[in-house]
Amino acid sequence: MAKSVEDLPYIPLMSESSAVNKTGVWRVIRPIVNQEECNQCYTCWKFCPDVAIQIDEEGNILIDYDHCKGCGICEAVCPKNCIEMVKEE
Amino acid sequence: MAKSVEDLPYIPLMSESSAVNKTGVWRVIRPIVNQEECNQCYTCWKFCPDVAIQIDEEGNILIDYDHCKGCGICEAVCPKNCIEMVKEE
Amino acid sequence: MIQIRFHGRGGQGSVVASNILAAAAFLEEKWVQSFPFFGVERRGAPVTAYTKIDDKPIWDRSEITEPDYVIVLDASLVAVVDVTHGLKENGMVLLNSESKPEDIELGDGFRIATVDATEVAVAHGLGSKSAPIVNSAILGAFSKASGEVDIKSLEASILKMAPAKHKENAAAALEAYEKVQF
Amino acid sequence: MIQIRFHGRGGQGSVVASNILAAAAFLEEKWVQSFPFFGVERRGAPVTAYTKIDDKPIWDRSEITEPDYVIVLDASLVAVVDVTHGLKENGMVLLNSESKPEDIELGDGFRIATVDATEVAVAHGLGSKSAPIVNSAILGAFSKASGEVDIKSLEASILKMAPAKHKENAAAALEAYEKVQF
Amino acid sequence: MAKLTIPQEELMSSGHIGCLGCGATLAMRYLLKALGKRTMVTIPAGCIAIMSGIYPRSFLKVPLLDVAFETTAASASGIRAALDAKGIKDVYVVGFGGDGGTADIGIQALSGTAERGDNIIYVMYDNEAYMNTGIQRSSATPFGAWTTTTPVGTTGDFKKRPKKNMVEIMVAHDIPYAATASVSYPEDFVKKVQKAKDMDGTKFFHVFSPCPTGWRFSPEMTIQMGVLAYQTTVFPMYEVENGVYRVTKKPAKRKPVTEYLKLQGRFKHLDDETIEIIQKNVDKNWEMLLAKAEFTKKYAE
Amino acid sequence: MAKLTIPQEELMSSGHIGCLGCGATLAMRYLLKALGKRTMVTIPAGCIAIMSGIYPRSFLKVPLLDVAFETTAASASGIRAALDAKGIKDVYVVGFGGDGGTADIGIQALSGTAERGDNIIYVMYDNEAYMNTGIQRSSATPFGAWTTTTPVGTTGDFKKRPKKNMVEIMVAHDIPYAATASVSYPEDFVKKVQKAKDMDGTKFFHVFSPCPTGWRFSPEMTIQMGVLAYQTTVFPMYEVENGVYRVTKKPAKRKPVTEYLKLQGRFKHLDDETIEIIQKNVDKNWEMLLAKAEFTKKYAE
Amino acid sequence: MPMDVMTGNSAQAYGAKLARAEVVAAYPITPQTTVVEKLADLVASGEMKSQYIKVESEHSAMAACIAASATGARAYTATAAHGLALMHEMLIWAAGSRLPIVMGNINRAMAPPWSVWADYQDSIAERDTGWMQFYCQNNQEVLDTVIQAYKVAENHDILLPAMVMEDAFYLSHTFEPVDVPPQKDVDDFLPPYDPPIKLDVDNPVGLWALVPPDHYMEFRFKIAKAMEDSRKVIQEVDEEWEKKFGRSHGGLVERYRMEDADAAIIAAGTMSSTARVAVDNMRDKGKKVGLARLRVFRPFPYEEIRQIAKEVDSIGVLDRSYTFGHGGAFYTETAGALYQAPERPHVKNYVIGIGGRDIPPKEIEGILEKVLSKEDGGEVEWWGLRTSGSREVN
Amino acid sequence: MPMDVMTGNSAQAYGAKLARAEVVAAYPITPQTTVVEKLADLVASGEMKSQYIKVESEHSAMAACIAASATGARAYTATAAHGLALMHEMLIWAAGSRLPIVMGNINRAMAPPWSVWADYQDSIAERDTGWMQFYCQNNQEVLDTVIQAYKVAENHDILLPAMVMEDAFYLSHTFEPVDVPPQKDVDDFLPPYDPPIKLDVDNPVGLWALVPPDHYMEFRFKIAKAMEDSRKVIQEVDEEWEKKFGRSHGGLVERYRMEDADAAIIAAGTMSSTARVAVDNMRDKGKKVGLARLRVFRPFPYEEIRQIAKEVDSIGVLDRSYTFGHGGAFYTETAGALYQAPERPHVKNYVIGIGGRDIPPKEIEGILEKVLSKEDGGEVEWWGLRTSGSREVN
Ligand SMILES: Cc1ncc(C[n+]2csc(CCOP(=O)(O)OP(=O)(O)O)c2C)c(N)n1
Ligand SMILES: Cc1ncc(C[n+]2csc(CCOP(=O)(O)OP(=O)(O)O)c2C)c(N)n1
Ligand code: SF4
Ligand code: SF4
Ligand code: SF4
Ligand code: SF4
Ligand code: SF4
Ligand code: SF4
Ligand SMILES: [Mg+2]
Ligand SMILES: [Mg+2]
Repeated sequence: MAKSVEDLPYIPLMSESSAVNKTGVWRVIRPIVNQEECNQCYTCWKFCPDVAIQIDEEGNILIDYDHCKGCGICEAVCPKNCIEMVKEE
Repeated sequence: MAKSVEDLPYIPLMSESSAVNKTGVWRVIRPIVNQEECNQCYTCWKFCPDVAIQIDEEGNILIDYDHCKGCGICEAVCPKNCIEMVKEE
Repeated sequence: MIQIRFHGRGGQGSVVASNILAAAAFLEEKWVQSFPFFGVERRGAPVTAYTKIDDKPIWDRSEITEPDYVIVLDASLVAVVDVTHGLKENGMVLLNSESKPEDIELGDGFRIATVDATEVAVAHGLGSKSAPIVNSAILGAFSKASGEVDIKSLEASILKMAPAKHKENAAAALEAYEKVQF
Repeated sequence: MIQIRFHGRGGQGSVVASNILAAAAFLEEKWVQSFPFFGVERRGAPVTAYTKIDDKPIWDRSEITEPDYVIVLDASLVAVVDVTHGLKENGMVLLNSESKPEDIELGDGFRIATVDATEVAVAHGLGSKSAPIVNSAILGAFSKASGEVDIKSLEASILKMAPAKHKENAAAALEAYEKVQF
Repeated sequence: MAKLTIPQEELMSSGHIGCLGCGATLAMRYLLKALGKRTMVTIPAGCIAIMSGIYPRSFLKVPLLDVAFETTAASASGIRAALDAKGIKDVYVVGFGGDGGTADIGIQALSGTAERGDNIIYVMYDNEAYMNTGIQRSSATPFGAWTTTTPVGTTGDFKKRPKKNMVEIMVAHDIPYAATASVSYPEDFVKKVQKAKDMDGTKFFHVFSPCPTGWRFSPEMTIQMGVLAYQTTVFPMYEVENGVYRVTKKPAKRKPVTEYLKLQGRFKHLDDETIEIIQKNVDKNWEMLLAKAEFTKKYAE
Repeated sequence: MAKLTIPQEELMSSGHIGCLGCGATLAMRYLLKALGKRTMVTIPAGCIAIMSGIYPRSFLKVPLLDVAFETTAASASGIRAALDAKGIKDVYVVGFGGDGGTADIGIQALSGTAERGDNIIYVMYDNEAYMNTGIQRSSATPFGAWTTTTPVGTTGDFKKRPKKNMVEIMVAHDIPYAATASVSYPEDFVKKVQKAKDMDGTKFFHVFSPCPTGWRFSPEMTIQMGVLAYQTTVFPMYEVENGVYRVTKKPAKRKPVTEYLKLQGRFKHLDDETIEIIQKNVDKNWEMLLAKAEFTKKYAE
Repeated sequence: MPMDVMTGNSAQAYGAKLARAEVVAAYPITPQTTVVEKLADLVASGEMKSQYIKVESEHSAMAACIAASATGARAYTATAAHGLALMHEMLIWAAGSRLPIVMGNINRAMAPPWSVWADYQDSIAERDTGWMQFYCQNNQEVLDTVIQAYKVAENHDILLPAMVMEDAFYLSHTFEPVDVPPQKDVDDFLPPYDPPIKLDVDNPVGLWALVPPDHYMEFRFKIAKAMEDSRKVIQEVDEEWEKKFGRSHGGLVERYRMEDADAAIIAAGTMSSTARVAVDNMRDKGKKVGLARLRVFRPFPYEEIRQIAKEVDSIGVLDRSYTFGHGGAFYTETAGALYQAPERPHVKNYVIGIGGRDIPPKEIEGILEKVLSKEDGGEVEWWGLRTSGSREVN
Repeated sequence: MPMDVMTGNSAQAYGAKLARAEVVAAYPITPQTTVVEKLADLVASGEMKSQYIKVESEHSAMAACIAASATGARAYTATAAHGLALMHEMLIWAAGSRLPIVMGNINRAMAPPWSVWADYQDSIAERDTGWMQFYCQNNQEVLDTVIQAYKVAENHDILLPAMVMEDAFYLSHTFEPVDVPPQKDVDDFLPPYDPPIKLDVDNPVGLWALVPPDHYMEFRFKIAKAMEDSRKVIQEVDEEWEKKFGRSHGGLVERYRMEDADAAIIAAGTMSSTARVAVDNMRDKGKKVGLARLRVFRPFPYEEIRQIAKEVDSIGVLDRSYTFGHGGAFYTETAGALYQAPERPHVKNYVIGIGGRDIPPKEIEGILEKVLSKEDGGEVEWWGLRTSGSREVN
């Protein structure tokens, strides 16, 4: 929301993470990981330009759908072909 | 002499040769050519930064004292040592 | 003055659509003005564009806040953008959707039209299923549903201004013109 | 206010001389101002500098057009520059020359002083015969000939400000102080 | 859990507004992984400058200074000087600019910084055109490419001059380290950064950063594009340390350039003859690179 | 009358206001002899810009355009474009800038011109500092030199970085011709200009132009200074044609650098150790140059 | 009725094409980009015969234009905001050189913070450079003014460069009807560029020189004089244009519904376009208000401004920029010009639309109300500034 | 009595040294050169502890200062004319960034034609950039103002950059008495730079951002407000300086013999130094004239100017620059400020000393005579312009 002049700092500093931008709304196709087949090589994690793939404590791949834009890189690079891109509804 | 605004062109173009600058007045030492010994190799002519050495129709070296600043290069480069620098009065 | 707002995604051609619509109305001797919402949106991000149509020169250059029509090029946007914001009482929303108008829930007080522009576009070789170029199709539908601009003018304008595949785009518009439901 | 104009050649140190003179007068609790004529002169080309000395702050920043004194660092300039231009009635010209004042022909209405500053400079190892650094020597001569600034102040000022060979410069000034003719 | 091949810490945030499949953001992501938290980054105009989205957001977790388009290197020099003045020695200063911001409008500042030997890391993420403003030619646009200012048209007006060779230019500046890298080979990139980061002087990285939007390919192909550039040696992987060239990755067999070109809309107008020219140039450059590596070997300390 | 070794026609006038023994003016004089009357020259700020003295004088007999300090190459490009627009093909366009105007503040414009391949001749007259403003360091100031902004002082603050290598930088721009020359070898310079002048694209000349005022030597020594720079290979004579290096003059026996350094006031503070460093660098550069000439030979068409 | 529909940036490009610009040197920047792209298209398709130098920076763009113009070629460029600012030194150079270069500038806000939206700080900050400045209100005017600007600039009594301004997005990216006149008619209107002096190997002179204090002032006076004389020429050229093409753009100051007005606003660019609607609305309510549009800011139209002071009691000057430490430039210069006028209407400065804030007609109506009422509350008011107490503005 | 004798450029350098500038980034240009040389000497001799970046252009000089200042270091540079112009974009950047950089500018005429002499076009053309501008009349003021400027600029209510001007040669190369205060006293006066926000790995934020129309205007307003507030701070800092060092430089506008004056001239820089002599001479003849020296042009001292309008009947505004298309900037802004004043003295613009033309006291006396007589003859007069009919001026 737009702030009034009194509520703004003296300079427009960037103090908030861009993670508040929910870029997941851009997505028209959605990556779905087949955890069964995943061998946890993390190739997908490595190449995601949106930092939208996380590794959980067990070492599993998690897709952050709030930010994943659906570029399809993870699908393209997965050596196990265990990511599938499906149309968003 | 300073010109009035009406007598000046619309832009300050350079239309006069710099030869009107009599840079000879800068000179404190003067090159004197010993024409006898000169072999007309034109080394002095070649290296004069002030274009102050001319070659006349007979092929003789002429110093243009209106412009020669007395740098002494001609003396330094003359292979015949036939230029001498003498103090100006 | 008639005011139309477009919602689409960066790269989908919403701005081109707003211009083609303006050019079509212009062919009908209307005064027109169209422009994008001035942002820095990248491909995929939601974008907005405007078209104004009037019988006299349009001097007002401010943004459209109360449109007569809203055209949504990508139905998935409905979930993330308030597409009906400021829409005039009894205005119309035209959606690219497989659904029928009556199945769309967007609120009350305005009309709804739908057309499966994606299907039409893909059928005419305009983009792929996942990245269809629906702008011509949806304009064809708009012509019919709104009655604000003749399909002939639209066709002429598409033939002149489409960045590529002129004929296919014109054909898609004609087909969508027939298929729109409202 | 006393106004002094220097004539020299680029590279000979006329500007430094004008500053040293000012600094010397400043040591005598005078207000001073010195500056070069603002040109783009290269080494060898004739240059001009000014010094003003007064008992009160000097606000007037314009050029000196009517000097009380003219100091000429290089006698050959007399042939090419109108060194006495604007010189005040009964003003003084101090020349670096081997000649005696009475042998100098520069016109009437002012005093002439001479000193062989070149010889003095070279004797103290300041530059070479063809490129002597005469500015300290000529200032020493000025001190005596004009009486406007004490040789002690001048010496102190030279010791502080000469770009190099401080002692030699000071000694040259003292010697020229003794040798000047007027 | 397999061992990660690059550091896990993420110093670039999600939520940035780069296009789908943007290569440039990967370059930033890897760089910060290699350098860690005690890093300051300065960024000129370009796609990378708007990645944060709008005020008050930042897509980096390290200090970030937005600067004017042409000033990246001078700004990095300024940051370094300030840190030096304060006695802060353990912070990396990075200038991170696009090909336009580096090889065109920013080359003077960069040349100055390199000549002075200011102790900074400069990264040029190369998407081979002015992308932020909508795909205009830069000096790094390769020969043959369509852009909106080399629009082919009816007169065949595609880019006619070769890509400016920034690594060579920087090597000519007598800097301690210059290297190419690619977002398709993060391990190689990270390794080079870690090798160079503590050298004194100006370090330069030229990072190949495919751009689906500008090159006209489908976003999922970004990594593949870098792989093909490498395999065709359109964009070889090498480093130059104090004048000594070393090819850091050498494709077993070089693929023909068409394999790379044909996937991109920006090259679709090219006829066989022009492709032949491109192939010849790529061949020659590759050969020269190998020769330099050979002949400078002996200067390696 | 002996045969003249360079053209007789003088297109530079006497009466210019360069210092006694100015090398820079010789560079201009020879250049115009080589190119002839149908030449247009553009000149940035620097000693060369004030050579004419004051309004309304010109020290050249060819059209001359004074331009802003950093714009020489862009200005030359503009002149060329105008001539092209008018269909005038037989006029040479020259940008003539100092080392500061070329290697520092003007390098961006030059890099742009070279990258576009604009058909001009660029001459950098190198007096190794900003002389017009009174001897401040430039990127072309050699390692070890005193200038007013590297004033040695009590902290040994002389120039610490090597001279920027403009020929190498320009070669990296893939231009058809780049060469060194020296005012002490006018025949060599004239020959190179005449060889390159009709090539299409950007041609670059780096001309050694000793400056008695700034280097602190006696004006009659100007030519000797260039000779010593050549004989010590502090400044070697070579050309690079489409990437192929050729040493155009090779001293029979290389003299030690001290013979060159000791004559100049700007080096008088140097101790033996520093001179040793200089000697080593000169040796290395010379060796590299010979090696490049050797290894690029095969690319000569 | 116009013949075509296009953006302001296309109109710029067509203006340059119709003017037969011989050399184009330009560098992209939002929101000017589509000008350079359109020009590239026109050249690549062979429709436009120009040498197009794709420079590496705006500084070089202007440098190349200067050199080309000095060599006798008609030169064109376009830029915006930071690009314009980067040219600053060269702008002063172009004017000092007396070269009739024409440049499009798409008014955009200056960073930091980055902003790509409409704001006049960029061109206002060039008010001291010696360029003529035209501010356009629609795309037709953009196209026409590029051509008119060459005619004024190349007049041998003038020989000064000119900028043709468009508001970021409000014109640059706005698609609307534009009549593109036939090339032949434009050729009739605008003869080839033929400067009195140029670089020429057959008549070699040097251009520019070192000019000491004895002459510099006189050359500067000549520039001042040329700029004064341009007032008349601008007026005449616009009239000639009207005769030939059937439309005028108002000369230096366009007056809208100023008949019997009690109050007027002074504005420029698209703000004045929208202001017409506001004035109409007010007139509909019986309020006697009018609009004076600053089409030209350099030369400053002080006579026209003084004329307005004769007619109304109250003036609001709208500025889409602010000069820190004094006020909006349109305002301070208007007040400066009015100081010498015998009449002394109430004058106040409204700072509005900064950084692209949208300006609907109702905002301008609000200002007009205030101007009519001569309500005071300070010399300068930031209209629509979001303060803790303020109403929501768009 | 002062303690030392030095040029204005040495005074600049000592000002920077005494202010303990931590980062210096500068590029040489006549007539500023001796500033950078002096700084190099001070650093090379170990007297000054600074990181001195010997940049390749003025554009980079300012870019480096901006980055250094954003990283929390006190930054200094100096330039002149073309160097200043080349920084233009960066000047706007520095102000928009709210960074308290201090810069010396040696006012020099702009090319073409080349001129190295005194003229204010360079800094006047930066009046819209958001920098404070101080114009000095002697070398003492130069040194003192560099230090004062940091104190004003770094005040947390201000945080804006400042330029300290010297006239080419008239100060830069003129040797005169200057008191160099002890470092300790200066340290007491000027605490270390401590910005509210800076680049810091331990507290990582991003500086600047992309700001759409919803907030840009508000950030701009904050700059406007800071610049307004600087008026008071400038005044206070000069007063504090006087308390500590025994000399004031007159705050924003220095008044000289304005008591009971009928007529006054408004002038700046060394012109006003010489004008004191002219005023004295006139006063000696019984003419009631005074001088108001614009020490500060940004922020524009409109209150002080309006005060003068209350006191005198006639004002002559002297401009050492001319804005083509309107008038001298000191004049147009003075007239603009006076428009809102209740009093309405006769005001006229004298354009004088352009391109370094020397200004002896008698010329200013001539102007004072004219001002006193309210003789009209046009709004603007180029004083000393050499016309075919004119008397020889120097
Ligand atoms: C002085 C200036 N000129 C032009 C621009 C406009 N501009 C912003 S980003 C950009 C292109 C950037 O290209 P590049 O550096 O390659 O980065 P990319 O956008 O491709 O990531 C341009 C031209 C600007 N901001 N400043
Ligand atoms: C933008 C700008 N900055 C600085 C200057 C001042 N300046 C004029 S000439 C010069 C030095 C020129 O050095 P170089 O190019 O090496 O030529 P040289 O004087 O040595 O012949 C400088 C710094 C200028 N004219 N313009
Ligand atoms: S689709 Fe793209 S953005 Fe989404 S997780 Fe996969 S790589 Fe990341
Ligand atoms: S790339 Fe495929 S196999 Fe590897 S971690 Fe990702 S999903 Fe699993
Ligand atoms: S002394 Fe120097 S200037 Fe004179 S003729 Fe000899 S070389 Fe030329
Ligand atoms: S160099 Fe000597 S020998 Fe040769 S021409 Fe000159 S004077 Fe004669
Ligand atoms: S245009 Fe290219 S570089 Fe820019 S954000 Fe999009 S993909 Fe990345
Ligand atoms: S300073 Fe050097 S380069 Fe400049 S004119 Fe003098 S000798 Fe020539
Ligand atoms: Mg890029
Ligand atoms: Mg030089």
